[in-house]
Amino acid sequence: MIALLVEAASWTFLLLGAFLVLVGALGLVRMPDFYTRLHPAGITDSLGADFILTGLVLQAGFSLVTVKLFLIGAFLFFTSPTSTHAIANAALVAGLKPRHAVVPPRPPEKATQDEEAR
Amino acid sequence: MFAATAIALLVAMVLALVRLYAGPSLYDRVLAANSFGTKTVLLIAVMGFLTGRPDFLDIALLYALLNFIGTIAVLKFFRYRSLGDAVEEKAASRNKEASQ
Amino acid sequence: MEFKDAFGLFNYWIVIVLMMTGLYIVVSRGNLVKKIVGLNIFQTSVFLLYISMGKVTGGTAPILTGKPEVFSNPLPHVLILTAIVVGIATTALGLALVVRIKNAYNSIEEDEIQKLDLAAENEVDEPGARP
Amino acid sequence: MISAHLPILQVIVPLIAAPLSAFCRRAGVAWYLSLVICAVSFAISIALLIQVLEEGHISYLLGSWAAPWGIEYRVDVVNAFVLMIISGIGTAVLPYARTSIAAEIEPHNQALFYTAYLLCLTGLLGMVITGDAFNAFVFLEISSLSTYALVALGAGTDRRALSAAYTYLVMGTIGATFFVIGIGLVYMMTGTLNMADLAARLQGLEHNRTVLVAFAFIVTGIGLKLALFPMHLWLPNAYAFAPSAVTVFLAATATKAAVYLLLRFLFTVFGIDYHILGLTMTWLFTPLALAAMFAASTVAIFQVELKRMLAYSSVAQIGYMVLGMSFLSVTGLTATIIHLFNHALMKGALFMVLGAIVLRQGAATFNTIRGLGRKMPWTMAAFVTGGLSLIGVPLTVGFVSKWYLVAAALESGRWPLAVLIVLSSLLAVIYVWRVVEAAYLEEPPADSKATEAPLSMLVPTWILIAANIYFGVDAGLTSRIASAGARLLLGVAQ
Amino acid sequence: MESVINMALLVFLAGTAFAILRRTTLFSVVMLSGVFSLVSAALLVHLDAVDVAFTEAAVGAGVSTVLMLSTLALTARHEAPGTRSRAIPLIVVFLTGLALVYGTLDMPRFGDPSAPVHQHVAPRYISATAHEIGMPNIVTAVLASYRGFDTLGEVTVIFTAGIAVLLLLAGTIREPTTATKITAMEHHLVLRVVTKVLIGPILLFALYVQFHGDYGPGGGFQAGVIFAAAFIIYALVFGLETAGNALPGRAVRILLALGVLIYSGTGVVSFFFNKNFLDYSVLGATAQAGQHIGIILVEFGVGMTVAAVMVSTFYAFAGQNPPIGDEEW
Repeated sequence: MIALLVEAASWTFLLLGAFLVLVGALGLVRMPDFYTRLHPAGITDSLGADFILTGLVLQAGFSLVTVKLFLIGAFLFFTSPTSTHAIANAALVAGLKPRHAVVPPRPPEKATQDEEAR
Repeated sequence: MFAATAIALLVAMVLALVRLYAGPSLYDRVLAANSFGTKTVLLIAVMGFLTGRPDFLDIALLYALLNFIGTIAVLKFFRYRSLGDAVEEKAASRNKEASQ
Repeated sequence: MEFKDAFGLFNYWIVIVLMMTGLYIVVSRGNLVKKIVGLNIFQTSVFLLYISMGKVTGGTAPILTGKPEVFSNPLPHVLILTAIVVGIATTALGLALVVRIKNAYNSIEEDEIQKLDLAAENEVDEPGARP
Repeated sequence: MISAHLPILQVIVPLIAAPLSAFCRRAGVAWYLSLVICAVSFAISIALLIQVLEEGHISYLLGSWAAPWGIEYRVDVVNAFVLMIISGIGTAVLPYARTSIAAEIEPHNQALFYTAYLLCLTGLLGMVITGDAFNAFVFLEISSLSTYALVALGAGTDRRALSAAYTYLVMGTIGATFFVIGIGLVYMMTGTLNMADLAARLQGLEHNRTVLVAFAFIVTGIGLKLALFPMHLWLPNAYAFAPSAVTVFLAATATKAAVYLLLRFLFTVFGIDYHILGLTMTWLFTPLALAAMFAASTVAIFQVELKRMLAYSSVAQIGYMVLGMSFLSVTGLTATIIHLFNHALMKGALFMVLGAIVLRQGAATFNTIRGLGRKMPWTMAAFVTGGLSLIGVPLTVGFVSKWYLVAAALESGRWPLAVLIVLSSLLAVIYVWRVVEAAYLEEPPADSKATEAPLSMLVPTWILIAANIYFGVDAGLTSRIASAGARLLLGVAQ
Repeated sequence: MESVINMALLVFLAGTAFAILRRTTLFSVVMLSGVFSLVSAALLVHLDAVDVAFTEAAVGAGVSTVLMLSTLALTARHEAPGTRSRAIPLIVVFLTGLALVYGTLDMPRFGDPSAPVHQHVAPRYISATAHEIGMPNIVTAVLASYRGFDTLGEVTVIFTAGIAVLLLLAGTIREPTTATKITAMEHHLVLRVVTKVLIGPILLFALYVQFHGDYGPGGGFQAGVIFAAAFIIYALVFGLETAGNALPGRAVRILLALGVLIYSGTGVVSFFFNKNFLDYSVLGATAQAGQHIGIILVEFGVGMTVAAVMVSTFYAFAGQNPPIGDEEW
């Protein structure tokens, strides 16, 4: 009985995680501008990854594998937000303007994407 | 069930590659590469369970570590144009040039 | 050669396509860094050839787990661990040479370097410009 | 106790010496260590040769694992002879290199130069002595990587050394990867990597297409390493712009090890009766060898820089070795094996002379050697003797190998080939004469302050020249070893 | 299901290779080559080559990307349009490919258990490792003991590469003058804190991989790369000079040589017991214990040399002062 419950819980976690990762990836493609894409990238890294990892932990039960899964989770917990922060900071410092800047920019040109920041 | 997650991850990786290819600005590409890396970590973990040999997770952990280092190296590469000690004024002039 | 047979070789054919892409990049492109990336692809696909010959359908990784299981062949894995090291050693040496060539010629395009060499050679027959 | 471990000591002694020399801060200490180690490895190779001449062949199991499972060293007459050539030349080059390197390489690199030199020696020795196909690839890579670094060190005097080293790296790595693909395909069909075991298991796979393609890839890969005629583009620049001491060592040993590897794979692994072997020999190796002999020699005639001229002449000489191989007869193979030794002596001495000229004049071109006959008498005398040996004048080693080559051509009934061999020697006369004429018949420029090369360079040069003459006159020992090796490779009764 | 993932990953690889062929911005070429080696690592995991996937991921995605990036920082960022005719390369490549495809016709089918490869030498490794060496990971057993001399050759290759890079680049390393006092990433507080937190676990993970090599995927080479990765990230974030204080160039050069000496020293020890080179059975009380000790020592030597080579190569590349002016950039 308990095994069935744990099995079902891990499936839900896995499916939820997979769904979130898909949503994040879709958001990454569909979002209009760099700064808005930071959000979906964050979804996949944080929530999506955690759900999938917890799903796997439930599958693995109490063993060395769970320790490794926990280590991966902790590692991702530290590195994903940091790298997303670093990318956003680098973009801002390099002068990449958000598309709809608060300050009224020169007449917003036709729907050209944010200028090439090379 | 693992297969479904694996396929979802594969699709997500393709989408990340689309952004990597299309991404107008460089930072979109770096963001796409970073999320592509994270998804691969998850794919390797799930594939470990799919084939019933879960002790492959070392590779996933290694890849999470390297993905972080790769992203930091790329950012430093563009910000200071050298992975060693860059002189501050050189970096300042680059921002002016990068943002025109 | 019915389909099941051809399907069995499909794996090797794609590896051969990868090898030839790598070789083509090395042979056709003039940029020195691009050549090294091409060399990398060529060598990585040779590794895939070795490893896919060692795989047994239904076999698992050659790590003993006590249970009697079918294992894939460990010998290609050992050979490729050595070959990967050779690959990264060649890449590191090639990149160091590219940096030195940039310092000496101020260009990393093979055609420009040849032009500079020819110019230096028939300018006057001195032994070659000092770096 | 020691004599039981000779085969492994041959490779391990320089291998352990390389990291030790990396510890030395000053070039003098590193040079002294390398000299002692090379002398020891030369002594080991002579002991091995004697032991092999008595016992036939020695087998040494690494890690005491039986042959096809572990790695096995098989030393027989052929590779003992090549080992002796490589370590002999390595020992002769070192006293010469001391002053030549001090003049041509930046001071901070000189200590590490000897580490790279020892690693190159280790790679060549390991490649020649091993009886395992993949182990040969690993040590081939060790020698190649250190050779690329050694060639690039020539950038101290001429920046073109860098692009030459880069081209050499790209073509060398493509060659090595072709070689690995060949070994992979052969391993795929037989399941083993030990050469003797491979030969046994390949007997049954006569008309297997994968083995055929493996044969083609192995030959192409080693051909690239060997600078066989169409694939020799990297050699002239690499030898011309490398430091002189490096050119001496490479010209005399690197291509020899590759020729040996080709012999080993063609005759021991695939065997004489492999159906494609006869075809490749007559339709591929003979024309390529002839093309190498003629095209490379003619190009050599028009060269301005002497080092590049001798590099093209090396490509021609490799053509001789491949021609000898393509006769598939005992005399032909004897010609190839003995030419390995003779060519090492000839080219070693000639490049040493050029190194002395570079030391004194800054460069070895036709206008810097004008009138050197009087200024540097001993050096130019050595060049003349070496040139005569290159042409194949009697009483020199060159004549011995030409003799065996012509004998093999006549024996195989194709007498036009014998005529072509003699004709190509005439081409050699032309470019040797050009140098002699420039050195002796022209007046030295008034302000030339060229003085005789230092003793530390003259002595090794003249040792090689003396060997050139001695083994030309009394070729008994070398031809006995070469014919024993040839019979062994062809599987003919001893 | 297995062959679907197999095919998907292979097509992924071919796509990345073609993308690399077409891209002219060198930066995207380097990133794509990182993706290429990452996907090939995933494929290797799928083909049961776990140790190889571990190494390929560590080398391909980690070290070679960082090295290529530092090379790009010192050279150019765009590939000049090719002027040479593409005809000859195409013919050469097509003929070689054709020869290879002709060669595959007689090959045993992919994954066919009756292939000669699985009949001759490999079965002994699989069956004998349990009692002769007593180690679960057959690949490490074969790597370090049965074919231990190949691995000594491998360590010498990586040592040669380290020496060659030192020979080539040591001359032009810029001495850290006071002018560069402002180390990079000075004001990236978040990065500096997180890196400080992560350095510890990374080094611990490296040691785990080093000594866990006998039981699961891992071993000397992978551990060396991870150990070097920790120092590379430290140098990236805290600047080359502070990293130089932690692991100075001279110490790295000594470690470089020490690893090879440890490996060959373990081999030489067996001479004194009148056994062949690299025969570990004499090192311990029983033959099996000796194999364990020998393999651990040998892997330790590999790890030391590989870590030292990767760190010294990174120091050599990152220490160069970029010759090109900003306008070209």
